[in-house]
Amino acid sequence: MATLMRFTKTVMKNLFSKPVTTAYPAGPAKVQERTRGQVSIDIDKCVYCTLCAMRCPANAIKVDRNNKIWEIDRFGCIQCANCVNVCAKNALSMDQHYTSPAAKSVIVTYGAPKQESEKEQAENKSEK
Amino acid sequence: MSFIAFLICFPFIVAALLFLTKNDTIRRVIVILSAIAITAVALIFSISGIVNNACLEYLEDTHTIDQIMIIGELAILLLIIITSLKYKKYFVILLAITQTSLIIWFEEFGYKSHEKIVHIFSDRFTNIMCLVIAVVGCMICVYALGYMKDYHKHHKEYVDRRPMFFTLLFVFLGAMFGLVFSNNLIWMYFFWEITSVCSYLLIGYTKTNIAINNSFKALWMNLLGGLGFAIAIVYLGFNHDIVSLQQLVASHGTLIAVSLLAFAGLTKSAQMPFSGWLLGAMVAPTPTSALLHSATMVNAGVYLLLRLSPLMEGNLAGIMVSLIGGFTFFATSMIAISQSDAKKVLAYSTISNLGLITACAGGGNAETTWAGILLLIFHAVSKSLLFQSVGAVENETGSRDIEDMHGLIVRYPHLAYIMLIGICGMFLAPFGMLISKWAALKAFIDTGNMILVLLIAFGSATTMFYWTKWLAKLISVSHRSKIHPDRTESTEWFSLISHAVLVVVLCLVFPFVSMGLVEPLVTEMFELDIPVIISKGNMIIMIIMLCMIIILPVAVRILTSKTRYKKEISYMGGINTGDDRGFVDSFGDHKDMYLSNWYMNDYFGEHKIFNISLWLSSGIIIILMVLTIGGAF
Amino acid sequence: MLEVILRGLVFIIAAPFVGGLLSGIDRKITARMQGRRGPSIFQSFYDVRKLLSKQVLIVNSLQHMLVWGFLIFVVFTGVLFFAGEDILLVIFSLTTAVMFMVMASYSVNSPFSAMGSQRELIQMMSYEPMLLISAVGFYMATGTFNIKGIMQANIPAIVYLPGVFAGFLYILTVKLGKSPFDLSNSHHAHQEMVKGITTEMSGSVFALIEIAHWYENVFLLGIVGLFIVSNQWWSWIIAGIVILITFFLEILIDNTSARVKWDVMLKTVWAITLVVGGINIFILDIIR
Amino acid sequence: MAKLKKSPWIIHYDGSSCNGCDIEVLACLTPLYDVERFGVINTGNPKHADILLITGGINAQNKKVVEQIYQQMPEPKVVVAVGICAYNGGIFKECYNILGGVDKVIPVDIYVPGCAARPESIIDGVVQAVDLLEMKQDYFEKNGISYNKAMKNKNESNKENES
Amino acid sequence: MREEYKIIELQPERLVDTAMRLKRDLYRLVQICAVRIESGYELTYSFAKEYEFLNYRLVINEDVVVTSISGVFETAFLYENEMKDLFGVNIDLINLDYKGNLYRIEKPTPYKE
Amino acid sequence: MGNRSIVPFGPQHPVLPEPIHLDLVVEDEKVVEAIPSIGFIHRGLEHIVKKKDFNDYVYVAERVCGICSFMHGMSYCEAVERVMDVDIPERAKYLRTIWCEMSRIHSHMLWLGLLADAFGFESLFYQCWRMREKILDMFEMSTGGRVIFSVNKVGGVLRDMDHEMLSNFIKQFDDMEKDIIELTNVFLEDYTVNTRLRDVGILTKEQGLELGVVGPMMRASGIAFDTRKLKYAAYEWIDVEPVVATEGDCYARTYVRIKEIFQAFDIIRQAVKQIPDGEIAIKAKGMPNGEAFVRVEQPRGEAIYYVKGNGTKFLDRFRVRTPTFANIPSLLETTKGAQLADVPILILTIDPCISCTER
Ligand code: SF4
Ligand code: SF4
Ligand code: SF4
Ligand code: SF4
Ligand code: SF4
Ligand code: SF4
Ligand code: SF4
Ligand code: SF4
Repeated sequence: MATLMRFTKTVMKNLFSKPVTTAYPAGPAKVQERTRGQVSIDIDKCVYCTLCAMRCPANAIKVDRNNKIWEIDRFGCIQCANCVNVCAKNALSMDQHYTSPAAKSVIVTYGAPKQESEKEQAENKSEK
Repeated sequence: MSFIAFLICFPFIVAALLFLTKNDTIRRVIVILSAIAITAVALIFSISGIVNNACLEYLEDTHTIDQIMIIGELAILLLIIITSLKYKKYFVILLAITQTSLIIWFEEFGYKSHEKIVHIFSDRFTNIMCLVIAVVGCMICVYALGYMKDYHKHHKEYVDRRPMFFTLLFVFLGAMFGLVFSNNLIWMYFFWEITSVCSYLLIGYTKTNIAINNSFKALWMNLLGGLGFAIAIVYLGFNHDIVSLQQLVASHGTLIAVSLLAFAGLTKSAQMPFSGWLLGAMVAPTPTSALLHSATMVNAGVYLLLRLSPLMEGNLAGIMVSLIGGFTFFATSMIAISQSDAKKVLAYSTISNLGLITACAGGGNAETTWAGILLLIFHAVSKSLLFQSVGAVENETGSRDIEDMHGLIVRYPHLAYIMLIGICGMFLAPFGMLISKWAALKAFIDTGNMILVLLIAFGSATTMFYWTKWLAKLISVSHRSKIHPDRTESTEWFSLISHAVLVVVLCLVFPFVSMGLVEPLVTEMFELDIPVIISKGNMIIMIIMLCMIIILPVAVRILTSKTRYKKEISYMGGINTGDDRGFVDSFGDHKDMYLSNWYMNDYFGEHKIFNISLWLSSGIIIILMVLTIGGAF
Repeated sequence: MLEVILRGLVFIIAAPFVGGLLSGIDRKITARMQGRRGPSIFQSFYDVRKLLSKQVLIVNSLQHMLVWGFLIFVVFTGVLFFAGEDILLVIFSLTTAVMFMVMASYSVNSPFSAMGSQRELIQMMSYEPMLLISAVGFYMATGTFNIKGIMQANIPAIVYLPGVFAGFLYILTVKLGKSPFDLSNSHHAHQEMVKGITTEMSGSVFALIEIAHWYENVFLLGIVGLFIVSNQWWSWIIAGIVILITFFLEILIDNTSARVKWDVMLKTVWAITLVVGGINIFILDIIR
Repeated sequence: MAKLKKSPWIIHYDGSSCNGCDIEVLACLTPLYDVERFGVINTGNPKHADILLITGGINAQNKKVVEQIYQQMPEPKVVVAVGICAYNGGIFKECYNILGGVDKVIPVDIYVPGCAARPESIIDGVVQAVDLLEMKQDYFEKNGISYNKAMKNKNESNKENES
Repeated sequence: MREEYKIIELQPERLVDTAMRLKRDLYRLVQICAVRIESGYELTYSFAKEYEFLNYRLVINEDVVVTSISGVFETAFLYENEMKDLFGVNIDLINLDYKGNLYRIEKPTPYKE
Repeated sequence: MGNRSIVPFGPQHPVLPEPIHLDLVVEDEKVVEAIPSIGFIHRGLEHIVKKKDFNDYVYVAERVCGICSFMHGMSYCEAVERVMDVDIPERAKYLRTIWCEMSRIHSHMLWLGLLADAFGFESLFYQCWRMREKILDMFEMSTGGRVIFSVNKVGGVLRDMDHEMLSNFIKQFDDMEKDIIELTNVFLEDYTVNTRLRDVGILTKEQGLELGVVGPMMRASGIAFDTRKLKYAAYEWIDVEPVVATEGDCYARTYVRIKEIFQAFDIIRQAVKQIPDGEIAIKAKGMPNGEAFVRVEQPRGEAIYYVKGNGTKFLDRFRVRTPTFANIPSLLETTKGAQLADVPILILTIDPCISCTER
């Protein structure tokens, strides 16, 4: 039953229909409602209990209970959402958008000292 | 005349001298001097012959010579009988006795037109042959000086019988000269037998079992051909009163005799059912092979066939010869693919090339004959060069396996270059083979011989395969291979370099060779003006191609002088160990990488093709012979 | 003579553009057949421009020389062809060119490169008879090996040589390195040979090979055209159309078949050569 | 200039990834993401490649392999480390046989985060890498020495100065 | 509901015999697993025939030499090399012995401590 | 050495997305000997059970391999649940089954694509992967991840699929099935593809048993065995018969996998029909103490999980014997006498997942 060029039909159909290729990066990235992008924190809800840090399988989160600092190494996070699941205060959630590639890791710090807003601190990895 | 007499007799005299010489230095002197003498005489004779367009014929009282020949033939018979008895090869004795008695009987009783014929003659063709034999043959003798010294250094197990060896070489040369100059078929037959016996003795040189067996194989096959020759002589003498080659060529309609002679030619040029002997000849020291494969033995066969080619146009003999030739060309070039022993590859390629020449001869028209003769010249020189270089490499590295020639260009650059030239001379456009293929293709199309067209088309593809892979092997460069000291003897170098120069020069002056030599010859043979086979424009293009190849290395160096290179080891999946010769294997150790050519034994293996080809070609011969003989009655 | 030189020059200058564009179009059509957008049709030029600007890693300098030999002989082949010289000579020149390529890739002593060159040789061995038979066919159909002469024929060669043409199309797939016969160096998909004969070539050395392939492809499609043209002007238009159809067909075949193994290739190519090409010339011989 | 921009060829090597990232790298080639529209070809041969896409962390056995592949790429070249594993060993960083991220053995230019990095991220990474390639090419042409080597030399001399 | 299976204690000397018997009865080797325990190792050789699942358990001291069953079940060589390299179990006569280079790790026998 | 070449195949090699290495000894192209070497991806992840809470170890387990990550996560959970003797809610079991079978479809499509790539059929490769993207979208819709899902936990699953989502999936599957039939027929019927698959790498039933091959590899050699007949997840309530072929060559293995795609569609349909409402997880109390084996049928075949706990939150030993590990020795057998061109195909027909083999 072997036939030559059995694939012709599909190939010709493809040739004369529109390609399925996304427009990305010109267009938007495709995400779903449940997409796990990156972890975000509502720092006001956080009580610095360190549970998330303790249960993070990749050790991406550091929580300083005394100085009230919550810090995440974005490039160290494996998007498992374990922290989101364990946080009793529901301070954490998963964004749909994900961290952009970069030459250096992005380590984000929330909380004290004083300023509540986020301060991005791009550290050279070799110095880390 | 004296020149011819010199060429025929002098080698025999030298041979006798050498037989008595036990001293290396004296032998050296004798060989070199006589080689120079023979070459010089042959050059003067042939070139003056060619330039003056002289066609010499000699009529003379030959009674004494005839007597000598009869004695000689009896001597040969005796020799065969004694050795055969010693090794219990009775079949051979039967063959030898049959044909010798046939000839002697004929000479004594059936020789009617004894006095009237020309016994010795020379024309362009003999001149060409004479040049080939002298130049290539003598250089091989010189080469043998150095080679045999090394050979016995490496092979202590064999008895050093060098006097015998050199004697045979020179006898061989003398016989070859005799063969080409003879017009009388009986004389020709006599020399024909000498070459058979000489090759038999040379092949058996080492006296090992295999050598003995192979030598007998060569003997019986050639005797079989000789038998054909003898029958043809008798047949011609009785029925047509023809005893000379010229008479034969001039007369038409002696199909049976032509077939028989062609049959003899096929055996001598080792065409398909009789290829075995030439392959077996490989066991002999390399100069033997070089001699058998290029200047002498097999050339005797194709010489005869080419001589006969005007008689084979479009008849059964022609069909037989061209079919066998074409078939041999294709079949043996396929087998050559599966061989890795360099000498064996060369042997198959000889058979294959001779197949092409044979096919050309069998084509029986001017164009193919033209191609055949040209190919004969190119082949003789290139093949001799190749055999000698393989021999030299073998003496250096202890192996003649092509696989062991990996990266030869780094280890023994000079030898490698010589070998490269030889291989290119064999097949690469614009060299020898190309031209002949071209003419042959055209001629066979014109004569409507489509089977041969196909055979040539396929055969040239397979030929290309085995040569190219050999070529590639030579130039494979791996890091850190070092130049090895080259201890090749000076006499060997002399011969190698002269050959290489000869190959290149021949290629460059090929248009002149063709126009000045071969075209008039063919015109003469066929008594018609041959058409332009390769136009001038095309010849110029070919010369341009050749020049391109020669200039390329220099040109590229200039072209790329500005490029910034970085040397980097070759890719092995990321696990080379340091250089590009090894990698980390599955057990974490170093393992040498090894690259081998393809041999495709399952498809082209000797065992797959050889026997089938034997049956097929025997079939072709038998059927066509039967048809010929049947048709005559 | 002047005309010959002129034609040669036109080929030398124009062929890379045509060849590069063809390869770009090839990639675009291929992409669309696979349902994706694909690169720009000038992609091949971008690639070569990049390669020319990159650092050259070589294993030995012999390699570079041989690659140049390949390019020069391919160009020479094309020049001979478009200058209207002898077709046998063209074929022999092409063979020489490929031999240079084979040696270049073997000379580097690298496993995949060496394997690739052996495969390239097999490919050559398989298509060579058909190439020669095509030349024979042309000679039989038009009475000359001379390309200029063939183009002047009263009746286009294809009329006499339908079988040979079919056979030629078959080996064209081998020659263009298209699936199912992309054994020695695959442009698409991955293969066990890594990049086959080009594995060890980088930067401008590799660019030379790409350029040589452009020349080669133009020349090969030229042979396709040679089957069609006659001394009628409109035959040139038909030849153009046939070339385009052939080109498309090759892309289609490329996209609808798996790479076969060398033995299948050798057997089928030889069988096709023998059956289609052989029978064609036998018949031609009889009716002549 | 801009000779490289339109034709970045990649080679992909799987360090010690879990495959997640590898199949996403492959997914980039397929019709939906089709990186060939940027001229990207997955060559699989270091000598043809401009960008080394490497997934997974470094372990004792693949260390040399990664080094060698990098070394066999012609200048200019860029390394894109795909996935968290390639950044610092990811979830496996505590394993006994993980030495760390790719930067343990070769200089990494771009990190693409994500465990399984999404194809869109990988495309972003490649796009960034292409810009870097251009920069390195200019540097290479001007100074005749590869950017990475120059940086390395500079770092070393800095270190010497410090000490 | 879960699959039922057996764990059978076995003396190391009986291992090869048992393997041969199982092979004769058309069992296949499913896996071999080592666990580090105080006194040495606990090795589990699992075999199966259709849906039947048998586990033979060897409890051995550190210095006991276990004979390879790779002569009986060829596939065993991978498991055995692994146990040898990662746990340091003494296994003798493996038909394809990688001699510690199955996984070329820097730290020998990481599971042994 | 005669006319044999010794060639390193891998670890970096374009047909090998994952590093594996073979020392190949070939004659022309015929393989005389091939000795596999692994370890290029060895991480030692089994070892970190001693450092990670057994609950969080799920995230490590699912990264044993990114292709059937779901199955790894699930099997680990099943093993721990067995040690702790918890019985998870039925709905969770059905959800696991559905995801399992979706993984199988995606994995087999992926494999078909790679196989096509290995025999140089690029467009077929693209077509397979294009189809596979649809499954990945469904994964992302239901779990939030394309390849790593993180939906398993000890005691159940983390995400639910509501009725609407499930029926949407079923509808999409119905559409896909037609396309997949068209696509897979190319594998089964195209001439050139057939030359590459038929009679290549034959493994007889006896050899199969002797070498202990598993999964489609085993079933293609005529051994009717499918771990899904055992009781795990919701399979005890599902009709599933092993797909068997008898030739034992690459074609048979392709055939088996293709049929399994359709079988998976069928299983999902059954599961969606039967799935009960209810909880998706229960709280697992206490710490694991004791040992357990669990066998599951992954796309590549039977995988064995072994867990041994000691009553703390750190396990004593976790071990996974993945299907590839069992299948690799068959390479020794099948590559012999094959051609170099077959090697990638032979490597692929065991559908290797080196990541999980070396862990
Ligand atoms: S888990 Fe709850 S109780 Fe414990 S530290 Fe965090 S907020 Fe406080
Ligand atoms: S998250 Fe890491 S550091 Fe924290 S408890 Fe778990 S393994 Fe330990
Ligand atoms: S998502 Fe997972 S890896 Fe990322 S911070 Fe949360 S627990 Fe850590
Ligand atoms: S678990 Fe929640 S509350 Fe506790 S530190 Fe983390 S984010 Fe803050
Ligand atoms: S980053 Fe995550 S998905 Fe990628 S290789 Fe590592 S564990 Fe696998
Ligand atoms: S971290 Fe994620 S994206 Fe990166 S390699 Fe692993 S699975 Fe792929
Ligand atoms: S076979 Fe392995 S390397 Fe290849 S795509 Fe699958 S997981 Fe990745
Ligand atoms: S080897 Fe098989 S079971 Fe293991 S992760 Fe890969 S696909 Fe899954």
